[in-house]
This record gives sequence, structure tokens and C-alpha cells, in this order.
Amino acid sequence: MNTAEISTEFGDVDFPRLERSLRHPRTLFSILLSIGTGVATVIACVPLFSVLIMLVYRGGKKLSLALFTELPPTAFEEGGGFGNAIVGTIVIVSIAAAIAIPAGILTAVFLAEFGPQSKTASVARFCAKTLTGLPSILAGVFAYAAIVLATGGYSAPAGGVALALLMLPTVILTAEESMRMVPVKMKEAAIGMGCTPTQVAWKIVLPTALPGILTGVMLAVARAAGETAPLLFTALFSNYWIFEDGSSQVMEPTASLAVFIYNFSGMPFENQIEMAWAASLILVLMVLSINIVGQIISSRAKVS
Amino acid sequence: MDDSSVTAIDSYLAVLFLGDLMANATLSDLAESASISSPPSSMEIVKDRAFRGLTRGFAWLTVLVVFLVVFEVATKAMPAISAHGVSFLTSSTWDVQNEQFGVLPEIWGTLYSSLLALLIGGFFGVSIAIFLTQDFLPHQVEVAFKNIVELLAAIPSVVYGLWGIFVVIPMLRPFANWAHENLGWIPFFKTSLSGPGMLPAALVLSIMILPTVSAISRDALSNVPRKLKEAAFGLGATRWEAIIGVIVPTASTGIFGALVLGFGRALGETMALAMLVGNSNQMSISLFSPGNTLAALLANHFPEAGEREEPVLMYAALILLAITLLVNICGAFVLKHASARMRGGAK
Amino acid sequence: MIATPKVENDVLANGNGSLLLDCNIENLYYGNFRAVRDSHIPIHRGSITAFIGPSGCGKSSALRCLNRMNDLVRGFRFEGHVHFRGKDIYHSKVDPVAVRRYIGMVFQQPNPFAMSIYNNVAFGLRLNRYRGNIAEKVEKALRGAALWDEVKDKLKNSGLSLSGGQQQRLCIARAIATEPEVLLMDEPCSALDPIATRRIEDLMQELKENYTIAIVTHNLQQAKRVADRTAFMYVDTSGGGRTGYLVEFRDTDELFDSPQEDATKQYISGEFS
Amino acid sequence: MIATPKVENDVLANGNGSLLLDCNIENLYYGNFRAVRDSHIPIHRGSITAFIGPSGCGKSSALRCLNRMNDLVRGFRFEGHVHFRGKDIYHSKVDPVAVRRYIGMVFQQPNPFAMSIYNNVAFGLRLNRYRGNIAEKVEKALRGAALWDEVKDKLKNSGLSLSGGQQQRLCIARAIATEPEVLLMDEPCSALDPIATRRIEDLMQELKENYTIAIVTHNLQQAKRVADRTAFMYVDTSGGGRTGYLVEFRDTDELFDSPQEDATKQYISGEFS
Amino acid sequence: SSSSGGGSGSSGQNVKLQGSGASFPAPLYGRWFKEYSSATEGVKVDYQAKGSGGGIKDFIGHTVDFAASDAAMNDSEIAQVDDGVVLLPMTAGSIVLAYNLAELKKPLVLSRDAYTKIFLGQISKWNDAAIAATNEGVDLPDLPVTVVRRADSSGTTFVFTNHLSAVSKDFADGPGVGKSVNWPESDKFIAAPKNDGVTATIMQTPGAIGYVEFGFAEQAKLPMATLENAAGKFIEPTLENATAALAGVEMPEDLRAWLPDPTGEGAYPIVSYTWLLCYEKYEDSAKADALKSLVKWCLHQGQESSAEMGYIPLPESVVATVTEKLESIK
Ligand SMILES: Nc1ncnc2c1ncn2[C@@H]1O[C@H](COP(=O)(O)OP(=O)(O)OP(=O)(O)O)[C@@H](O)[C@H]1O
Ligand SMILES: Nc1ncnc2c1ncn2[C@@H]1O[C@H](COP(=O)(O)OP(=O)(O)OP(=O)(O)O)[C@@H](O)[C@H]1O
Ligand SMILES: [Mg+2]
Ligand SMILES: [Mg+2]
Ligand SMILES: O=P([O-])([O-])[O-]
Repeated sequence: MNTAEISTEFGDVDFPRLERSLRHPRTLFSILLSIGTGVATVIACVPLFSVLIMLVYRGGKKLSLALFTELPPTAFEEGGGFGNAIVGTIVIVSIAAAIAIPAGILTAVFLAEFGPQSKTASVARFCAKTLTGLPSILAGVFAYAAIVLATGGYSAPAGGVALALLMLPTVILTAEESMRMVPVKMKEAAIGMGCTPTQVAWKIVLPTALPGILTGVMLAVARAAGETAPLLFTALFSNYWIFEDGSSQVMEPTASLAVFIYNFSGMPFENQIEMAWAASLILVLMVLSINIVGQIISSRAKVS
Repeated sequence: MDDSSVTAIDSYLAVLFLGDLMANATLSDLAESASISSPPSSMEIVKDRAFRGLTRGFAWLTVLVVFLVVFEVATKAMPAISAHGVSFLTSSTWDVQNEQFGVLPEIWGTLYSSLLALLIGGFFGVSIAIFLTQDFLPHQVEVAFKNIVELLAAIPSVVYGLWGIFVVIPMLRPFANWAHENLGWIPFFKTSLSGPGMLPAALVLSIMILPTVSAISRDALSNVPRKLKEAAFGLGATRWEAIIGVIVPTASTGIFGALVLGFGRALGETMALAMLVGNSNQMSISLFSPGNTLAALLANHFPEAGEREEPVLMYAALILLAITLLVNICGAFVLKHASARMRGGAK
Repeated sequence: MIATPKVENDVLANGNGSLLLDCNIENLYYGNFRAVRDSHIPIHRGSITAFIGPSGCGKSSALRCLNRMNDLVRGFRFEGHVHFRGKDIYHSKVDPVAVRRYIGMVFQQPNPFAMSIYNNVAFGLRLNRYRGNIAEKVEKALRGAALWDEVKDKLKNSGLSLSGGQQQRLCIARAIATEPEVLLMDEPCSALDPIATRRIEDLMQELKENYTIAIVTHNLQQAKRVADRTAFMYVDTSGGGRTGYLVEFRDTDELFDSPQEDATKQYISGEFS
Repeated sequence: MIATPKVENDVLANGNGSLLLDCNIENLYYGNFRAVRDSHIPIHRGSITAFIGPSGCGKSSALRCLNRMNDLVRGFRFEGHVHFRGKDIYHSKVDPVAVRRYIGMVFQQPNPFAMSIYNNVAFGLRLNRYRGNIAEKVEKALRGAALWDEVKDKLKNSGLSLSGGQQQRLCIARAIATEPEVLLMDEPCSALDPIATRRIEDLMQELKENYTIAIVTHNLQQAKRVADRTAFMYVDTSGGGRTGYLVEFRDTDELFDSPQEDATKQYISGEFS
Repeated sequence: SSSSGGGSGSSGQNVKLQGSGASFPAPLYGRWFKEYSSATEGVKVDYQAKGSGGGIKDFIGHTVDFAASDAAMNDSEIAQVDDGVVLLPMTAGSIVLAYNLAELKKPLVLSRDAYTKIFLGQISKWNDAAIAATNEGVDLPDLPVTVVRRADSSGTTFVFTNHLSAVSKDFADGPGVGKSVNWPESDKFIAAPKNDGVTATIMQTPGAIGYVEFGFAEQAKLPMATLENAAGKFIEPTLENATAALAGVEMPEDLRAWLPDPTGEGAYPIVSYTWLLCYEKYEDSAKADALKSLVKWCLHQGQESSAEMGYIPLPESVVATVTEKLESIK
């Protein structure tokens, strides 16, 4: 019968061999690759755990409420905290996010929806990609020239602008990518119902692309929260609270966890170094919690 | 810069920009009273135009920002460009006293460390992305792993720098010494590892770009239509035959984009590199030799640069931007050809 | 063998309604590829017009001209005109968005939005700022699309969680919810079973009293059953290209009973018992 | 109203070939949702078996059990057995990949790969390390799928550049290129025009001589035309769920001419003229 | 003009002084300013260690109220400040050669010849004759010498190269004096940012030697080399020996006193003053007053904590001169 003919053609015996067998090179190959990627994934997690263990081990023992309520200690001083740096980080990163996220998403909407093939888009896309390679220090230098020198002093908004510059390309590019992934047929359906391009973007594309956009935003926020170099030129640091006695000193030098870690990890004093580790741990935990919140938002959005 | 000309999608957009409300009014006159349908109200049209104008404005804002940054850097670099010219690219001294400057070792170091990082980080990043999208693990575990990897992005570079010094270098040292002694004839192991150097820098760098690469390739992979995967499986492909033959090629533009983005990040990384690369004006193929990168040079010298050094540093920054630009141009070129091939428009 | 397009003048004159949508495609290009040529298809109010023909002959392309859906395709070029109530919808001043509010569409492949079933149907109502009872309209539309019983308990579930056939019916419900003046349907039943198909066909007959419907179908029986007039398109492979064109357009009964063109005869006789 | 499954014993005994694929679905779950229950469908060598039934009754689910395609769905659980040549393909030692190598599949929605037309068809051949003349096999498969004439000049173009119908025929070509022993087709013609459909049907008749085919279709005429045996599935909505089950499975002629169950009768009488 | 003063904004009484600059005295300043701020109602002093050069840049750019530097401003820098500059030595410190040779039990003893050669890249192994000569009976390892230097431009480098250039003509003609100099090129010369970067790299690299501020080496428990001074004596880097180095220095009118090679018998050879940079005129007189009282506090109460933290307290005479100079601030 023909079956036999085909079987020989494909180098197989008459009766089907259905059993999983390692002697099949294809099966073996598949299993080896699976193990390979699994191992690669686990290996890639090793550094993370190594860093995290280092953080937990070195920073964990300092954890206490005082870290959140007290000001940074000086040399040979015991105790102390970095409450002002936590508040400062939140303020600076919020300013940066308030600039970069809307700007980035709106740009991405243009790139993905309104004029994906236009010259404007290709120029803007190209610029966004160029920005990804912008050394963080240059973002600081730019914000220094544009804001610090113009306003006459180091300030939280200057830091926010510098960080926004670093967040912007990540937000733009990931948001664009995830908006492009929205199935064309879904957009077609909306257009076919007489949606204006804006309505298509708002009602279909943005909600559908939300999880991807959030991934990008989280990456950007995480990066911004950990950046030191640009803040040294813009927000500097402060050993005092940004909000105190009911007044705010937003236009003053502002503390941030990243600069705190940078300063204190380099001091020759035990207490300071431990503080730096504790601050790193707190910073990572803060980013983690933002991440979790983002994920909850995106999974909620998906259901409704 | 007028882009209303070429494509149909643009004319589709242009109609609203040019079209007057008259046309809509006539159509609405025609509307049957029975119909629920109503033409877009003038409010909707105004909103639509305003919003599209707004997004276009923001797109230009991005361009403007880059232009301003480049302008700022270029004007500040001008004195150095006229003073040092092309020799800046080919010489390798950095002597503030005698005003002799060259960044050849830094250019080499930037490319070398970033390529190494891309090689390592790219491999692991894409592997992770595959592992986390192709149903190897239960969904919850996938999400947990994804979060763990993205957490890597949250760690400040300074911490990476410290981790590199206190954990990575001591771990590498025995291996490096062994490689140098036994395999010293291989150019990569030519020198012994003193401490900071290319390999530790590239290793830490690759971990720093890992989240970017893996998160974006993950998105690209998970967006491959399920039906394609089913088609491959239906033909009797093993999981990996489907992944390699169909899924990865379909997601390849996204993955490539992730790699370019990761490479960009690696080129511009500052603090951790300044702590780990050794900051020495060396140009060596050896993995263990200390070196320097443009970003580390900037980080180390900029905060205290005097009048003489600042323009030179800006010149170096300009070169770094140019390298990034070049990488992106190459990336765009490759992508264009690859996706054209995939769409198969022409022969 | 290749017949020239032939539009019976009396169809224009003797339609059972006034001329609502006058489609005259001289040439339709995708980039350099001419997909359709010389097809004049006038569509009358309150009628159902079917487009039949072999795969790739440009039925979908022609249909998508009628509400300017093709504007979205890069490289698309259109020569000719489409008059909706005497106005050329391809006039440069016309807003394609407004056109599509009046001329709704159901696609070949189901394409529900990534939102709940209820919101999928309510989408168009909200878009058109409908002020009445939305829930009522949603139910009506879902019933009309023969989907109500299956989804009434899970209106909050995502539209994407339905089976293929259910998804397509959801899309039909979504399109008819706003009661557009003209409804374009590109093989709306190709993913449906006969019972659901029959319900959709009945629905078309109902809608036809107030609305005008154009449908692309592969199912000649379906064309016979529902359409008042049928346009038969075919592919002209002379000259190397594969350009679709209108062979014959006339009352359905006439077309099936006494086709005038050889191509039509052959195609129809290939019909299944 | 709801009939219990009824498998005619003589079908088992009197098939025109030996029992090749014995499918017995006791329960089929997606997560907590029971999609199919109690369906025993023995498939004989060299025959064409059709699955009919209303949308959502689990035809696709049942079909996809036959080559373990459902394994890819998260939350999928299967109770029962599927014997291929007497071996249970759900046995823990069986490699689903090997199963699919013998039991090919064509899907409801065309799903060509983002590669050239040629490579789409050659994909399966390369996968099986076919050593013969690949180009020849590709041509043969494309001819078989009634697509050769349309694409012979553009084999290097992407499979995605074809129209929906052409894409589906490409997918059929891809599946038959490796000449599997059993071919599962999930509404393969729902995107095709009658001529192409007829060619595919003819092809099925040809293939049937050497291969065994199971097809899901909405088109009762199609089932009548091509299938030797037909399984009618229906949905049991008692108890709140929507569980599909096998109502009747017998020779096609018998099923259409003298259905034994009320549900079958009703469904078939809804059939179109 | 400086707007970063808190005085400009809030309720009249409150004054905020913002400073930035050298990292070398930063731990001491941090402590002083915090103690002073908490002791003084309505005044807040803040300081950010970004390096001497950075401080001078800020000072010229008027983005701070005062700055600090290990290398006093030079004339061209001073010329760029319209409001005039007052340079005030606040404390002094020593720079040590820290190394990583786990095998050694006793502190390493280095002659002038040996350590200049090390930093000129002319000694490649620890068991080199030049080192062995001053370390008799010590079993020096056959390890390569890895030199760790500052990667950033820094006052510490300035003071150290200033000393080396004073000691060795080869060094003066080669790398020379500067906040960053052209060090020999070799894969055994590694640069690290800031004092702590150098300290950490030395700690992690067997066979490494580098120059860091005394406090960093001490806190990190790194061994420090005993160095030969101008008088030919081998001096350990202790506080007394460093204090002795300051003893013989004349303070010039502008208070820019350099000590490239102190001459005293028991003087540790590498020491330096570190300066506070203030404007001559402040727009806000409250700021000027606050700054003056701050400096006075540091010169008196403050000096008590200097020694405890590893810095050299100012000699009485210098305190008097500085106090006098302080009055020129308006
Ligand atoms: N977006 C497009 N870009 C380029 N060519 C296209 C595009 N859409 C369709 N075509 C081509 O135009 C021709 C007509 O396609 P169309 O989809 O209108 O045919 P159809 O009659 O609807 O076919 P089917 O019955 O398969 O849906 C085909 O040759 C097709 O390849
Ligand atoms: N992957 C899945 N996850 C959850 N439920 C599913 C899945 N696939 C199908 N179902 C559900 O299982 C039931 C049977 O679906 P199936 O696709 O098998 O029906 P069908 O008879 O093929 O319908 P159609 O004719 O519309 O294709 C439906 O209620 C459907 O909603
Ligand atoms: Mg079509
Ligand atoms: Mg199905
Ligand atoms: O104090 P410095 O950082 O300039 O050495």
C-alpha cells in the first residue's frame, strides 16, 4: 500500500513509533534545548539573587523604622536614617514620570497610530532610539545647563527633567511596539464603525496595549529611580527634609536614595556603609512594589 | 518634512486636517431620523484634530529634545573639535596638563565592552524570553520569573558597581588566573586579571541590559499569533522546531529591536563601568586587561572638568552620541531589509 | 472568453428603491498591482446586493471601497467614484469617519474588541452618543445576531473568550446595534453553522426593510436565498496580471436562471447540487 | 429532549476499512469548563468522517483531541482515550510530536508562516528531513491544493501576501505536502469560494484512497458530498453548562435520510434548500 | 546670584547655607555642619561632596553659597568670581599609600626612590631590589605591582602629585602636578573613582598599592606604608607625625599655603590644608553673618573633633589668621 511507500520515503518503518524516545535526534535536540534555556534562565537569575542576597544580608540588618523617619547620620554618628532621601526620590521620580510618561505615550501614539510611515515619525523614532544610548551623565549635563543654571540652583524639578530624558525613549519605544501589536483587524473593526483616529487610539489601541505600555513604564521608572549620575548635576543632595514646617523646598537641592547610596557607600565608616546597603534594599523594594501595583492595574484592565 | 504626500494612510489623516465641517454637515443632513448613527460631532472632530496635533507635537518635542542635547553638546565641543580635529579619534593620550587628548582606547573599550555585554546579555535575555513565553512553566511561575528579571532593572548602577567589585571580580579571579597561565596564547587571555577590567565590566553590563532585552523580546514573542504556533505543531514540529522555525523568526523584528535597545543602554552606561572597567587608557583584545569607555571617561572627568577639559569631554560625548546614532542607523537598515523579506513584497 | 463588464441599464432604472450607493470602480490598485477594474455596481435602497465570484477576484476589495475601508491599506489607489445619496464619498472634503458611521461593516474574520461582550455591542452606541436605554439595544442586537441565549449570563466576559462562530455573531451584533443605513458584510457567515446562518439571513431580510445591505459570499445558495441583485466578478488573467472585474450584475433570479455571460454560466454550473 | 449518545455498533463492525483512530471522549475540560462529554467516534482507515453540529458544540475541540493539539491549551484536561492503530496516543509515554507527524491538521483560520510560499510548503518536508526533490513535492502539494497556477510565478513572495482564500489553500498544501496518514481539517473551506471548495473536496476524495480524513464543517451539503460517516454533535444546556456531546454517528446517507434522534432531525431539517 | 539660600524664600529668620566641593574633608564637614545646625536656631547648613573641582565650578557658577577644595583656587579661577573670593583653611589631612599584601606582617617601608618609581611604573614586582632595600628580613612576594590611582580629577591627586614632583624630577617632568595627570600607560595601572573606589579596589586586588586619604585607609583597615621624609627619616602615617608636618609652615596673606615636602624631622611627608571658599560679598547679609558664625564655630569647637576623625587640627596661629581674614566677608 501507499503507506509503506511514504514511510520509506520519509525513512520510517511501517508501524508508527509514537513513544517518546531519547534516541530520536529531534526529541533529544528539543529536550536539550529546553534544558539549555531553563538553565540559562536560572543562571540569569543567579546574579539577581546574588545581588539581592547581598542587599538583604548587608542592608537587612539595619532595617528599622528610624530609617524612614530620621535624617542621614554624619561620620561616627550611630543610627540615623534616610527618610528625606525616600521622600526626595518619590518627588523627583514623580516629576520625571509626570513629564516622561504622558510625553512618551503621546509620542508613541503618533508613531504607532497616526503617522507610522510619516517623515515626522521616522525622525522622531530615530531620535528616540538615539536617546536610549544617551549616557545618563549627559542627561544630567543637559538639565544642568537648561534648568540649574537658568533657575540659579539645584532643585528637584531639575532632577526630574534629567530623569525624564532617560525615561522618555524607553516609554516611547515600548509603548509604540505594544501598540503596533494590537491586531489590525481589531482596529479595522473600530474604524469600520466610524471611529475617528483619536477614538480608535483611546478606545481600542491604548486599552489593548496597556500591559505592554506598563512594562515599558515600569522599566523606565525602575531605571530612573536607580540613576545617580544625572542627579549629581541637578538635584544634588540635601541632608534635610524637602517638606518641613508646612513649607516645601522643592526648588532647593533635594535628597534622593540613589545619591545617598552613592555618597554613603563610599564613606569609610561602618554605619554609613550599612546605611547605603539598607537604602539600596529599600530602593529595590520600592521599585518592586510599584511593579506589583502596575501589574495589578494591567490585569484589572485586561478583565474589564 | 511635509509628510502628507505619499501614503494612503496619510491622506486618510490629511482629510480631517483639511476637510471642513461643511462636508460633515451635508452628510448629517442626509441622515435618517430613524438611524442611531450620527456623524462625528464637531466636538469629536475638534478633539480628534487637537489630539492628533498634540501627539504630533510631542513627536516633534522628542526630536527637539535630541536636537537640543546634541546642540548643547556640539556647541560646547566646538573649541575642542577645532583644536584637536580628527586626531582626537586616533590618538590615545589623555593629558590635561599638556592639552593632549585622544579617545581611541575609549572608543575601542566602549564598543568592546558593549559588544561583549550584548553577546552575553542578548543570549541570556532572548533565552529567558523564550523560556517565559513558550509554556515551559506554569503561568504563575512565568509571571514570578518575569518580575524577578525586571527587578534587575531596579538595582542602582552603584550597587552593581559594588557587587562587581566585591563579588564578581573575586569570583572571576581564579578562573582568569588559570586561563592566563594555561591558555595565555589565546589573545583573549593575554594578560592577567589585576582586578577591574573588561570582562568584569562586560559581565555586569550584560546583567544590566538583561531586563531590557528580555522584557521587550518577551513582548515580541508573546505577541506571535497563536495560530502560527498551532500550525507548526500541527505539522509535527517539536516545541523547539516551532520556536526556531516559526516563532522566533516571526518575532525577530521585535527581538532585534530589543537587542538594539540593549546595545544602546550598554553604550551609555556610566557609573558601574566607571567602577569596574579599570579606567586605563589601554587598548587590548585581552578580556582581563583594564580599559576605558567613553561614558566612564565622562563620569570620571566631567564633574571636575575645568575650562580646558570640558570642551574635550563634550567632544567625547559627541562621539558617543555618534556611535549610538550609527548603531541605530545600522539597526534600522537591517530591520528594513529583514521585514521587507518577511513581508515578501518584492521578489 | 473574457467578457467585458455589462451593467444592465434597466437595473439602474427599475430598482425597487432609489439609487443609494452608486459604485463605479474604474481602477483599484494596491501599489502597482491592479486588483479590480471596470466594475459599476449601483446599489439601491432597501435591497440586498450580493457579490459572488472566485477567490481573489476582488469582491472584498470592491466591498471595502464602499465605506472607504481601503483607505487604511498602504498603496491603495482608487479611480472612479462611489456616490452615497448622490455625494461622492471619495471627494476630498468628505470625512471617511462620517461615511463609516452610516455604512457599517462586518468582516470576514471575527474581530471582537478586547473588552466585555456587553461593551463590544455598546461600543457603537456610545460612539454615536445614543441616549436611550443602551442595555435594551444591546440585548436587541445580540438577539438579532442569534447570540443572546448563549451569552446572556456572561455579558461581562471578554469577547475574545468566545468560540470563532460566537465571535462572528458578536461582531454582527456590534454592527447592527447602531442600525447603520448600509451594512457591508464580507462573508459574515463563513464561520457560522447553518442554524446561526439562517438566523442571520432572516435578520438580513428584516433589516432590509429599513436598511440596505451588501454582502460578499462564497455560498451561491446564500446569494440566491437572500440577495435581490447579484454581482458576479471574475478574474482576468490576460496580460499576466490577475485583475478582477465585474462580469454581470442583475437581479439574482435572472443571473442564476439565465446568465448572459459564459464565465457566469460556467461558474454557476459548477454549483453544487 | 436531550438524547444520550448513540453509537451504532454496526458502524464499528462494517466500516469499509479497519479501525484506525478510535476516539472516546469521556470528558474534555478547559479549566473548570466541561466542553465535551461522552462522545465515542471510531474512525476507519480510508474513510472521510465529518463532524457537524451548531457553533460551540465542541466539534473543533473533539477534532483537536485526535492529534493532541489541545495539549497546547492551558487548562485542557482529557478523560477517555484515543487509539491510533491500537495505541493510546494519550498514553504518558507517547510523544505528541510523533502523533502529529502521522496526523496532520488544517485549521479554521488560514495561518501561513511569515515566510515565502515555497518555504511554507517545504517547512514540513524539511522538518521530516525529507531527502527527495523538495521542489517537486512543493509543486505537487500546491497543485493538489488548487493553488499552483496562481502562485507558480511568485513562490518567493511571502505567504502573507495572498488573499484569505489563497492563504487557506496554501495551508492545505502545507499540510498535505508531508502526506500524513490522517488529515484533520477544521472547516478548511469556510474561507474558500465554491470552485476552490470543489477542488478541495475532489482532493479529499483522491486522498481518501490512501489516507484517512476527519473534517469539521458547517456546510451540511459538504458533509453530504464528501463524508462516508458523519458525527452529529449538539449542546447540552441542562444544568447551566454548555457541554457538547455526540448525538448520533453513522453512515452519512443514513444520518441525513433517517436520523434517529430528535435533535438530529431538527438540525437537519433546518437545512437549506 | 545665589538663589539657593533658604532665606530668600521662607520666614525671614531661616537661613540655609548650601555648600559643595572636596570629598576629602567631607566626613568632618558633615559632622560639623550637622552639629552646628542643630545647635543654632534658624540656620541650616548643607554640604555635598562632589570633589574639589566640582565645588569650584559650583562656586563660580553661583549655584552654592560656599565651596570647599583641597587645592586652593588659582588666580584665573578667582578672577571669574565677581563677588570676590575668601579662601579659608579649615583643617588639614594626610595622604597615605595603602597596599594589599596579605603576606606581610610588618608595615611596608618605602624609600622616596621606591615609591616614586612605583608611581612612575618603573617597578613591576614587589620583590624588586628598590623595595627590598628598605625591608630587610621581609619575605617580599613575587607578585606584580598593581597601581591604583584616581580616575576622576581630584584634589587628592593634586596634593599627591605635588609631593611626588617636589621629590622627583622624573615625576615632575613626566606626569607632573595636577588634579588629574598623565599616568604611565600599563595594564597594571588601574583607575577608580573617588577615594572609596580606590580603597575598595586596593582591598580587592592582591598586590595593589594606591594613594588615599588617611581616614579611608584607616577605616578600611588597610595597611599603610611608612615613608621616607625630606629629612631622610622613615615616618609612619600617624596623626602626630602629620601635625608635626604643619608646624613649620608660614601662612601667606591670601592663606594659600602649600606643603609639597614638609621639612621637619618627624614630619609625615604628604600633607595638605583644605580650604573653604567663600564670597567676599553676599547679597543677603543674614547669610554672610550665618556663614561667619559657622566658620568661627568650626575654628573653635569644631577643631576638637578633627583629631578624633583623623584630620589634623589647625595650629593656633593659623586659627588666629583665619579668624582675622573672616572679617573681610560682607
Ligand atoms: N492589502 C492588500 N495588499 C496587496 N494586495 C492585496 C491586498 N488585499 C488584497 N490583495 C490582492 O487583491 C486581490 C483581490 O483580493 P480580495 O481580498 O479583494 O479578493 P476576494 O475576492 O475577497 O478573495 P477571497 O474570496 O479569497 O476573500 C488578490 O489578488 C489579493 O492578493
Ligand atoms: N481554548 C479554550 N479555552 C476555553 N474555552 C474554550 C477554548 N476553546 C473552545 N472553548 C469553548 O469550548 C466550547 C466548544 O468550542 P469549540 O471551538 O470546540 O466549538 P466548535 O463546535 O468548533 O464551534 P465553532 O463552530 O464556532 O468553531 C465553546 O463553548 C468554547 O467557548
Ligand atoms: Mg475576501
Ligand atoms: Mg470550531
Ligand atoms: O577631595 P577630592 O575628591 O578632590 O580628592
